[in-house]
Amino acid sequence: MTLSPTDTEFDPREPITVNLGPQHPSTHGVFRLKIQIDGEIVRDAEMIIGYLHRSMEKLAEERTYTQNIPFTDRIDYLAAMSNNLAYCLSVEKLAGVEVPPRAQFIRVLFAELQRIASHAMANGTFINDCGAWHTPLFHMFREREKVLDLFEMTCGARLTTNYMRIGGVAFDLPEGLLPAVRTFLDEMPGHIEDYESMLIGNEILVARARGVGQISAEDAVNASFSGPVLRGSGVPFDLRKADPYCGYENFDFDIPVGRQGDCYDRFLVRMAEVKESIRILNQVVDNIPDGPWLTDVPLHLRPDPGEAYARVESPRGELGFYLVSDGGPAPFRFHCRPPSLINLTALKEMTLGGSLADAIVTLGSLDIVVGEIDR
Amino acid sequence: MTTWLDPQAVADRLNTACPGSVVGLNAAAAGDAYLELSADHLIEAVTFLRDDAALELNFLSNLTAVDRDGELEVVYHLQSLDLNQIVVCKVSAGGYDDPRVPSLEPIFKGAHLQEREIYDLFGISFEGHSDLRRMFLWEGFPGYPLRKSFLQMPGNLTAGLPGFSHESGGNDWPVPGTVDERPIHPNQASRNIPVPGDPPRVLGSSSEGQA
Amino acid sequence: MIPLAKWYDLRDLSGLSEEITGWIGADWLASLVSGLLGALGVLAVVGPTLLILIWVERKVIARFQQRYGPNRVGPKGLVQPVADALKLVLKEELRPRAADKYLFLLPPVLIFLPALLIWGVVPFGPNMQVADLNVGVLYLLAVSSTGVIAIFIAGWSSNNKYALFGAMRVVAMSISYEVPMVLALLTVVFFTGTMSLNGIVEWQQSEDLFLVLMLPMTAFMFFFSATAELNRTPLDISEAESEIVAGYHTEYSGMRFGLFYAVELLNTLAISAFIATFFLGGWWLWGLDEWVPPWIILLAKTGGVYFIFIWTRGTLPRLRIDQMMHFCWKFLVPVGLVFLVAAAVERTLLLENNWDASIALPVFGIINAGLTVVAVVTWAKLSGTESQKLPSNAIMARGRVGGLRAAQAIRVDELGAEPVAGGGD
Amino acid sequence: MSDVGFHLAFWSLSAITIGAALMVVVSRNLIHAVVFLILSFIGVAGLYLTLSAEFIAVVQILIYVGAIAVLMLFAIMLTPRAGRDNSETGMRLPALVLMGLIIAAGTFIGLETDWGSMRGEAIDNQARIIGESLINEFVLPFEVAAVLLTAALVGAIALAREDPEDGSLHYASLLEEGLISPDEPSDAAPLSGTPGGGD
Repeated sequence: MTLSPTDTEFDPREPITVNLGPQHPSTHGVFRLKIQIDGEIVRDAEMIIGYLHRSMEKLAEERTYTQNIPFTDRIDYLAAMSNNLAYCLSVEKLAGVEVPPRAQFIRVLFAELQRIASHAMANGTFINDCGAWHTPLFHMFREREKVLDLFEMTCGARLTTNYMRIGGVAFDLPEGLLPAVRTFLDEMPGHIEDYESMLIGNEILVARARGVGQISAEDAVNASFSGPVLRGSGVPFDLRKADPYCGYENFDFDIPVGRQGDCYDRFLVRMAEVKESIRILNQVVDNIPDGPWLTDVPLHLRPDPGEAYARVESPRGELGFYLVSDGGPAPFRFHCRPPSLINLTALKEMTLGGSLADAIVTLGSLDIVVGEIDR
Repeated sequence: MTTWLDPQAVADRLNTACPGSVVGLNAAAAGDAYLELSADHLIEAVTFLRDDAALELNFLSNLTAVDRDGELEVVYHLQSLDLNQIVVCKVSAGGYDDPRVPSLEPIFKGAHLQEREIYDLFGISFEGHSDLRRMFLWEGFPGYPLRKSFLQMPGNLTAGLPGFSHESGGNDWPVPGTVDERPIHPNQASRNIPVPGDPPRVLGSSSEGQA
Repeated sequence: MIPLAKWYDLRDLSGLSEEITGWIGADWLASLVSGLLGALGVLAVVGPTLLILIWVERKVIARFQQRYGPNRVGPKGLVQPVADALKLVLKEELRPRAADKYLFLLPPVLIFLPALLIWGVVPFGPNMQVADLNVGVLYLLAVSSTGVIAIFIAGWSSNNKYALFGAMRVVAMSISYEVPMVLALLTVVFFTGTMSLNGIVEWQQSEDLFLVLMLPMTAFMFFFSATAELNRTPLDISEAESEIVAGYHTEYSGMRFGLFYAVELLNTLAISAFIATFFLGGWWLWGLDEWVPPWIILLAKTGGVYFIFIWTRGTLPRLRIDQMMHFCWKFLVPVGLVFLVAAAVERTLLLENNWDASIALPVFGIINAGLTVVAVVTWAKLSGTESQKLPSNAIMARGRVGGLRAAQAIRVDELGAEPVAGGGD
Repeated sequence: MSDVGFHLAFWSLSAITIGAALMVVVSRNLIHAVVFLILSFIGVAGLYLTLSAEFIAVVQILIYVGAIAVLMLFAIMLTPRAGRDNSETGMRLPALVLMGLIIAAGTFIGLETDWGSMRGEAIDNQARIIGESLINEFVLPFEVAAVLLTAALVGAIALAREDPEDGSLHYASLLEEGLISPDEPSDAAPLSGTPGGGD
């Protein structure tokens, strides 16, 4: 223990080192944050990662393009659909594959459902990090469960869906899915009202999260932040609007942004994004066309030599896949741009000078997924 | 829709601002087009790209590296959020022994972790990086796993899983159709990737009747 | 007060103990036996209540959280706490090698003593009290203050930084929150003019009102300070799960942990009983206590207060330690002093002028309620930073997409002025 | 209470008090010493109880155990070397001589004094009597003690408060050092994360 050192020269002002993680209730996985604290004030923070490193980028170089789709599920296991989508878009861009319109709608449907599930999880655990006794978390889990039920209905899996395919999706929507989605969409606004009446404007939550882990818009852009973290700082950058894919340009929705880039703003942005997702989903369900859901793509796809970078707005931010092909059956280089990792860039600066409790709240508000950080 | 900038136009602007910074470009197709910068002038060039009013590429969207069988190159995706345009820049880092590139961290804080990752997995040193240490792997890990030569590196690493390697005849993957004669990368050949033809595939071509 | 009951009268079990001690001749033996009987009686109530409480708390919290809660072991999961206790007993008790050998074993036992001793002054009925001390209020404070030492030793001897943080936090917190707690109790004592708990109940009975109506702010102060002393959400920073794992009992396993857990619930129940006694009339309920056993009335009120404890735990996030301290020293203590003076003035006026209590007390109650409103409104206006007063909603971009310039445009739209870059609070 | 119970209580409490006090001196570990000190305090409180002085007993626990001992523990815990046992010092012999003299003097006084025992009714409402005598008869000492304590409080605050310039660790000094900068616009120092606002 630092407090009772055996050496005689002891500086009482020397900060105490505390390891948050790799096993800790609020590090959201095997993530380790080494904090130097002085009383309760954080003087230095260093993150130590790699406990979940599976070297997916190397593994993917030795699997065919189709075989790599299940890998992407495991990158961000809380938003498997978005990862599937980003990877498939990238391969399609590389190989020049056209996607039928029904598949586009199905992709948007599941990407937005996934966003609701992921944001529910993020906000629930965030409130937990603020010290709530799991109640908001369980409420949000309830909605996430409903989304996962829809996934299970469609592709049999709940978490690692492996549903998107190069050129479309694996299966057509099963009978009864759209009515189920409609029911979900009808119920959801009421649930959101519940959360808002419970959480939004809650004095303790405001006291804990307002002004904590603040980052300005300039710094957020400079640190390559993306997703709700960037939008929490007030920058209205959303790839669904800025660089539409899968026909997002045809849907009517808005980008919520925060006021000053603190933890509370990120929480509010996620809350508002769920509402926008519901708006998109309503339009998807109303307008989904009939037709094929998958184009003819060779099982062992061999794109011409070249490279492609395609990205989507995943729940955590800009998720991109950079693929290089040498004409072989497997990608020559497979790189995932992990929003969770890059959003951690300024973690030290955001936690410095705050208290230990603030550091936890800040980490929670960044909504990291260790599978995506380590890959 | 994000505009993929024409590398030629960007190169023209760059050449007037900091001559010698562009060493090559590929304007083949959108998405595939890139600009090759010289490592010596990288900092000035990227600073110019960030500050130039017409380009305003102030968001480092992606930073990665590619091992072109012995030649390492670093790839930057620079984006402008306001003007909604993106350009791909590449810098050659040199061969396997001591690859080096100037760090972009002084310009983009966002390069910090991505450069650490590249250093960890490719062994490219980013000069001027504030905290260049291995990130996922531990200090002293033998070799850099994402290099194509990784399996030839020290550490008693063998290719493939026992019983599945190409040489031991473990590849019993049923491959329908004709064999594609195009060569494949030796690293891929050593693993259980079949050398397939293109099997007939009709899934999804009609709206009913599928597995 | 109702006359001393027959020994078989359920309304007042003290008759039973009187009867039994009557059979024993020797004086000192009789007092020993009656003391033991009282202690056994309290244990007999408290032990099973504890097991039921674990079930109740889990079940109620589960309902808050849209779950079923325990429902497998026994009917409605009622036997679940017993199963848990058995599991804890059977578990291996680990002691870190670097922990202090003797001190590490002490706290689970040490913390249990005050948790049981505190029940000694709870008035279950007019004559049902293990010891009717005339300094009952002070006894309550003295006994509850010793629990801190056990927590402290637990945190220090574990040789674990999380445990140490928990201990440091708990000591800082209990020292601070003891002040408003004492102030709240002093206000009650000033108002009723007695330090005996039974006396306080009898005052409420004679004046025909609950003290919470007279002193709403004091009741809140006591409740909030008790929440801090009990380490319950929203003030559970000493065992804040998301920050310091489990605080001072991080290193305890098996039944040692079980004792900490049991003590937490026991103390919560005891404090609920005290709140019921001080502010909700204790065993008295407008004459109903003549027909229903008074101890059942007390337990019912205790259950009500306990439900509020569960409720706050189930709904509120946790405050940060500095915010807690601010709230204690900048709000509770000054307001407590104001109410102390108010109570003293009111009681003096009442006694000196021989006013009719049935008219004066409601007037005083209204004055105190007004003071409460003024205090709360003033605090709400004065506390909080500028950024905390920002509206709680996200701004909609309304079609704007882009980077810093778009962000600036949105801010200008929203705020109508050039915002300060980066904000600040 | 009859004699048997009283004697039982008195002797066992005395044994606890003296034994614990002895352990305070003998124990080499500072924390152990404080824990024994607490036990000793509790024993004294028990002795007050046998004298029917409930109020004093309760106050003894409240102040000595609940406040003073906790403060001692707190101070010791924050002392860097508290976890280590005390080592031998060269002061053993002088201390032994001094202790011997004190014990001899105490024994002499104890034996020579004519201990008269007082039997009387237990006072029922001690708190009231103590309170009345404090503000009537002993009002001057009471006020003097109050002023002294206030002065001590102010002095302690003045001592414990460090100047922000000397690199102290408090929040205000962090502001001074520029480690945290709530008010300055953040474009002056890139990525200067603004800390928790709090209130």
